[in-house]
Amino acid sequence: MTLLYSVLILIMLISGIAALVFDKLLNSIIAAGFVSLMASALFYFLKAPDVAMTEAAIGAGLTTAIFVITLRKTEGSESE
Amino acid sequence: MRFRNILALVLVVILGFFILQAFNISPEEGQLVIDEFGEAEIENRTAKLYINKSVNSSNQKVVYAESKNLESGSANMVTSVIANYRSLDTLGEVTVLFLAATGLGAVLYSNKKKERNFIVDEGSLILKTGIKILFPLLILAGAYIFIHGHLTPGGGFQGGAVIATAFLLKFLADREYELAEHKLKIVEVIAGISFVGLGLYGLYTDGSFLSNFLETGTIGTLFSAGIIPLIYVSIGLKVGAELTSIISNLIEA
Amino acid sequence: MISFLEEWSFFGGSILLILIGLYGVITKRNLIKILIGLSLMDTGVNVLLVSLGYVENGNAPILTSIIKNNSGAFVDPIPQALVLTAIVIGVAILALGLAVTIKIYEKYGTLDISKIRGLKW
Amino acid sequence: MVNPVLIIALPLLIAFLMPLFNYIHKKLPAVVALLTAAFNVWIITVNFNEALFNPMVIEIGNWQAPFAINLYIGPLAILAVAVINVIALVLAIYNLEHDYEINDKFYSLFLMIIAGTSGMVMTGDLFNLFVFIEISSVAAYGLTVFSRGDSYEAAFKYIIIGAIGSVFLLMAIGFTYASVGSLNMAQIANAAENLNPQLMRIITLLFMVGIGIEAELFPLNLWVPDVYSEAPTSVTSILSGAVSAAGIYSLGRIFFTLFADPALYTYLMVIGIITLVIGELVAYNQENIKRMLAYSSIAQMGLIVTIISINTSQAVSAGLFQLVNHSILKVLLFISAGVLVSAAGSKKIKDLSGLGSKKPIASLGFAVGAMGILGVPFFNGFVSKLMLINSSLNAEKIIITALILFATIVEIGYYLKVIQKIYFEKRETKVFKTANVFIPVLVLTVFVFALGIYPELITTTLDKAANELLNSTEYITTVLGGM
Repeated sequence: MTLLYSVLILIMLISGIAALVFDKLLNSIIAAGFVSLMASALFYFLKAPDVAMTEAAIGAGLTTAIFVITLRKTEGSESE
Repeated sequence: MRFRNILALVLVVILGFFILQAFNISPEEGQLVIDEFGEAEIENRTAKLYINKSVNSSNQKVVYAESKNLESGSANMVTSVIANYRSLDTLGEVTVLFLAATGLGAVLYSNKKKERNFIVDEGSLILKTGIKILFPLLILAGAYIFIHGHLTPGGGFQGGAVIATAFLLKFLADREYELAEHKLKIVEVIAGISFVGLGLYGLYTDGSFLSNFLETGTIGTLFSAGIIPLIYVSIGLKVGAELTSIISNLIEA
Repeated sequence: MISFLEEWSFFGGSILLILIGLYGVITKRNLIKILIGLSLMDTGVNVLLVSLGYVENGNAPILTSIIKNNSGAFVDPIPQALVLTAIVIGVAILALGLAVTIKIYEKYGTLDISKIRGLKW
Repeated sequence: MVNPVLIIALPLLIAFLMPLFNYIHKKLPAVVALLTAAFNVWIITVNFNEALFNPMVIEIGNWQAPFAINLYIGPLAILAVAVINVIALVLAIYNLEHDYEINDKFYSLFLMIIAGTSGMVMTGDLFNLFVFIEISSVAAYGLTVFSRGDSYEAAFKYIIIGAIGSVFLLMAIGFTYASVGSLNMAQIANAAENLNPQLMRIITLLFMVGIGIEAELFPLNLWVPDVYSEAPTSVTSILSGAVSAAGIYSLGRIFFTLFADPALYTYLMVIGIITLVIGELVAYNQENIKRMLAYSSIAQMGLIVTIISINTSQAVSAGLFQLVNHSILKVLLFISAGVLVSAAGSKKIKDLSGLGSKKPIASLGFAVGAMGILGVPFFNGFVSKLMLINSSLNAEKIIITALILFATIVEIGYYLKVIQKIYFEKRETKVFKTANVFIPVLVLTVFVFALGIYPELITTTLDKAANELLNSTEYITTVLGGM
């Protein structure tokens, strides 16, 4: 089990770095959402189902959605 | 440019070492340090009282579906912390969300009726029909989550977020969709004042703001835990309404 | 080895995530990227807080028909309650930041802070 | 007795109801906000003596004191709340003359900044402090954008810096809880001597980053000049008069009541001195009057932190007096400067020439505020500056005395520059119409002279407040009570 946690955290960190490194903003946003998803899984393993639900619904779901909406509103800049 | 990145890296690394020190202290006898991972000493923490539901009463055994009239009759302990023991924090948090939605409305406010800048393409028939079926189910699921917040994982925030997601889907399916703003406002106002109103009623009857003035019933049943379900319903509606208004304001900006 | 991993993966990992986010906020030139960095920091601190309350072999803090009474070991419910609050506050601030971003874009036609007067540094 | 929790609860209720009031009549939100602020001031006057001599512990939710959230209302808290709410009342009067386009949103945010800052100083719980800090800063983010223009960039900067600070604050709170096992300030203060010193240093430095943003400490004050110069006048005033003051109060709570470690005061003093020197020097070179006042505000915060970190009861009470005076004077300065700026149609100091006869009230207000900050006799700033110098001499910190004198000289330089422009130069360009600020300026001027001529009005409260900060035993026993 411990190994599973460590792997999950490693994935989380890698996608966190990826979120900053990616050139295309949409990819960054998806990667950041993935970080939240991993965090949500970790919360589940840490015996925090309430937090896991919130992180999945708000952190991974709604945050990503509002980022994408903003991205569409500021479309022209993505290509620069 | 490059120089600044290196400087930032150095700063962040130093900061990291500084903070990580906190976990690597070898304490002298009797000194308090951060509990090691997996060995949080609940016995020495306030949490012990919350788990045993014995802040105002003496230590007791709590048995699911049997114990009656506990000081905070919620089977979900996180709920009892959020909506009862530390409900002022939660009221503050709902306020922060309300303020963010208000501020966002002020930022994006314009008195000119703008041409709508569509962020989505016209949805396909499958998407439209699917969401038409899904929408009421999602609203129902959200309501279920916050009504059962004191029994199962989940509660006002999660339920509210699910409701907001339902509206987000509606926006994605139908690009002409517009919210009835005044209805949203009414839900917001009612949910907000009912939370504060519950608190003020507690102040009026028990002399303490946000006190749990109802019978708490048998732990584990739907009608239990006093004002916790009421608070969670108002939180759920408030969070749902605020998140929906944030989404709709951003989409219509 | 395993115990080292266990102890450091949560505390160290979450603090690393905070630092990654902070590095992004400081160095990135794009407003949306800066806000992404901020959301990483939020996630990191949330993981940190929850792991501070973890008890090995403890139960999730919910009484059910299976875990019937409070005599067993439970994980600490308080950090979880705090994190719930922190998540919602975090998303509220992010939404506000994104709204301001949209307005800045309307004004300057760019998200690059080196081209925005008043945010240059 | 009226329960002081209403100071927080009532503005909340009204803020949630604002859309309804706005629907009934466009002017109603302003009136309701004024009434709420007045009601808050009334609650404070009713409770003032009680809090001064017999500190109150208000339990929230009927839970026994140290185990859930409680408010602690002693001399320090009641003094701070009184200052905040009086300022809010004055600004609510000022706002009556203004129309903010979307009134309900403006007044919701305005009321919440009052409730948030009041909560910050009254709360006895660490996480609750975080929540109130977030309430006041999110409200401030929202209010910053109300004047449009360049304010978006300022708001963005403020949001980013504020959000980073809140992450650090959360970390500090998490570490505290994981080691002490409680979030209640009295219990933490009680256990603090058993806390590992190295861990304590890490925790307090994290706290300093988190709260330093509100308290405008270097280098976390990068947002201050932009926000102060772009936000509407009443927002700038409340940020300078209430939010930064509440930041200092919470800083004091954490560094004196919670973690009283002498080694920390050295850090605090160094940071205070850096903030003071940089603030004064940059203020001297400003051409924009609002930015000048912003840097002056930063410098004053640095001065107050430096004095408080001397850690003698005389110094702390002098610092608190300076804080109270600064709140009153800066609000007066910002209100007057706001009028002068809109009369001249420019924020440049050189465009303010000759407004003295055209805008007599605002010019007089500015002059009174400036004299107060400089410490001219019969103004409140004189008394507090005298106390500052005395206390630093008594503590044998000659460097600090020298710094206070240096700061005063620089202040004379930049404030007199403005006064000379306003009064002793001729105006050639036209003057715009402005709002009437007679009542706010009058009220604040009365306070300035009242405290300047009869400092006895406040000295007992100050001494008691300083004593509360330096003696955490009383705080602990009052909250933990029968334990």
